[in-house]
Amino acid sequence: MGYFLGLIVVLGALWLGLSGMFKPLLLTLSVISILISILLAARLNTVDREGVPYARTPNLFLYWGWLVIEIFKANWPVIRACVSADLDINPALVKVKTRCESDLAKTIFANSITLTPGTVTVEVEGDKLLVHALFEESATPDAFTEMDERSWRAADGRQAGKTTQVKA
Amino acid sequence: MTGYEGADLAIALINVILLGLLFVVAIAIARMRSLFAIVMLSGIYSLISATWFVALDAVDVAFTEAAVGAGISTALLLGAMLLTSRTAKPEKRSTAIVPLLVVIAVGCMLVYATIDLPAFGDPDSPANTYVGTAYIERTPQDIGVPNIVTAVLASYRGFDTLGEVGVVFAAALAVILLLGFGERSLSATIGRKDKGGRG
Amino acid sequence: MIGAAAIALIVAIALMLIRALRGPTLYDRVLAVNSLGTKIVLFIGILGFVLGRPDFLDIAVLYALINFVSTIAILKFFRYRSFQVPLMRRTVARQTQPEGDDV
Amino acid sequence: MSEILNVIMTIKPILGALLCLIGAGLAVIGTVGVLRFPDFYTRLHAASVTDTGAATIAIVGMALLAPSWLIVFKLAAIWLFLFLTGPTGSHALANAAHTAGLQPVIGRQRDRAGESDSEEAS
Repeated sequence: MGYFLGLIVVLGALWLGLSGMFKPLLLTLSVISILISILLAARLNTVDREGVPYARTPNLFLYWGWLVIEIFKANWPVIRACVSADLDINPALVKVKTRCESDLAKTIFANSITLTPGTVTVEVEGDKLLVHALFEESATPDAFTEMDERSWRAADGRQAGKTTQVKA
Repeated sequence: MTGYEGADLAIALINVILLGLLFVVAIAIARMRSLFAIVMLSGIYSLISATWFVALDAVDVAFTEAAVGAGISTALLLGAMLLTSRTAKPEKRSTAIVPLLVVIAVGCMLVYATIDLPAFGDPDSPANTYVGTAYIERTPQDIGVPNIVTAVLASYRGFDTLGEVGVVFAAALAVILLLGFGERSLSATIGRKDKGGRG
Repeated sequence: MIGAAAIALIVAIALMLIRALRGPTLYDRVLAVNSLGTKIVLFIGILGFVLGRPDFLDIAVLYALINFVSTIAILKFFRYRSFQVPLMRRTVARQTQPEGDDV
Repeated sequence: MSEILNVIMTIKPILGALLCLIGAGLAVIGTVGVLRFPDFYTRLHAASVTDTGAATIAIVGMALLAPSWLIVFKLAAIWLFLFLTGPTGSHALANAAHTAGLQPVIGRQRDRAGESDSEEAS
């Protein structure tokens, strides 16, 4: 039930933010549209811990802040490679092992790797990720351990032992 | 210093460049043989033309173009590609003359028709004198919806819109049945795949 | 200055168009369409500020979403040659053999 | 106190426009990379510069220019959508190419810009 409440709050905030109107007629229409969205989400069975991860919002935001800084740091070498006179790149395929267990944590980790310029997750199989990197020297397995650790803490963290994972 | 000055020149330049891009994409679509590339390029075409609509202040048209042109029509064209081959037949140069003549004739007629259009922003034009002004004046009291286009479509011309929705629904149903997005296509594709898989 | 930003983005769009025209693989074309979509989202946002009417951002929001959906639809089509097969096949595979998910 | 506020208010639009310009410049650079890089996977990296760096900087610049909080919220929504959908899209792209058997170019690349080594995969 809490998940539904979280979804309603977020959808309502989204509606208000996009429209900025407070007339009674429009508010009624917004309530109807939110209810329809909730019904559809319930029918799709997406309202669960991983579909609505609001309980760990602070963790995720902390992780996100760290990730944005990391992305900006990783932008430099790619930009330099784009504009340098001779094409100085060294692409490689590497395998990365992750400690993330739940689908949410794995998704966050793989998406973080993809978001960081210079590395793209090509395939996810179990706890191994196939990563294509623009520079082989920057894609050693140690380079991903901090990101792995942080995404695990953001998504799984302390609750990993308590809740049983439902693999979709 | 709001950053808005010098906007006229920039907007004129933007309009010209966008039209030029549309021209390039249209020529490329006409010349290409790979159907997949053509589908991708038509998606790009509608993206750019929707951007151009935004530059022309026609925001509602841009909305429709973005949703229908870039979203649904790409999916429908890909679905249609499933049922045909992957490349178009090369045309003979002699037969290509006829469409060229048709296009030139229609273009001349359209240019001729624009001469009769009222000037841009003319207060005496039909769009600004008859029912349009009445809608703009009365919508806030009558209906209270901020978007006047919504008010016109859903309330003032409600029955008209109902009929349109019926027509569009029937058309969508027919297209889906023709392309076969349902279970029948499943057996058809699997059967075809077993015979000879394409890489 | 912001007009110059809009022009620069148009230049980027035009350059990306070259990649979409040249290919050579179909994935390059999908990549070009996707990246073009991102640039057009930014461009519509900046265009709103150039015109002095930032309310146009609604369209940019719509674009950001449609761009994603159409990319996924195209790729799904290319992986499975249909829009319907993956869901169906997975349920069939679940019923017959719990491990089998070879797609 | 109000003087500092004044200075901030005069600097804000200039800074915003400058950031928009920088973001647009990054987009051009990323596109140049997409044009120059030798194969599909490397082009994906160049495109991700646009998706992350250019988009973030340009959106921050637009937020500095925005006249109301509603606009800022919409910009934040766009940024969120781009950040959530961008990597999913590029991963789907890379995964589809990899599954179809498109081989990446591996190893150090020098002065091979003119050489295109891939053929139509359809």
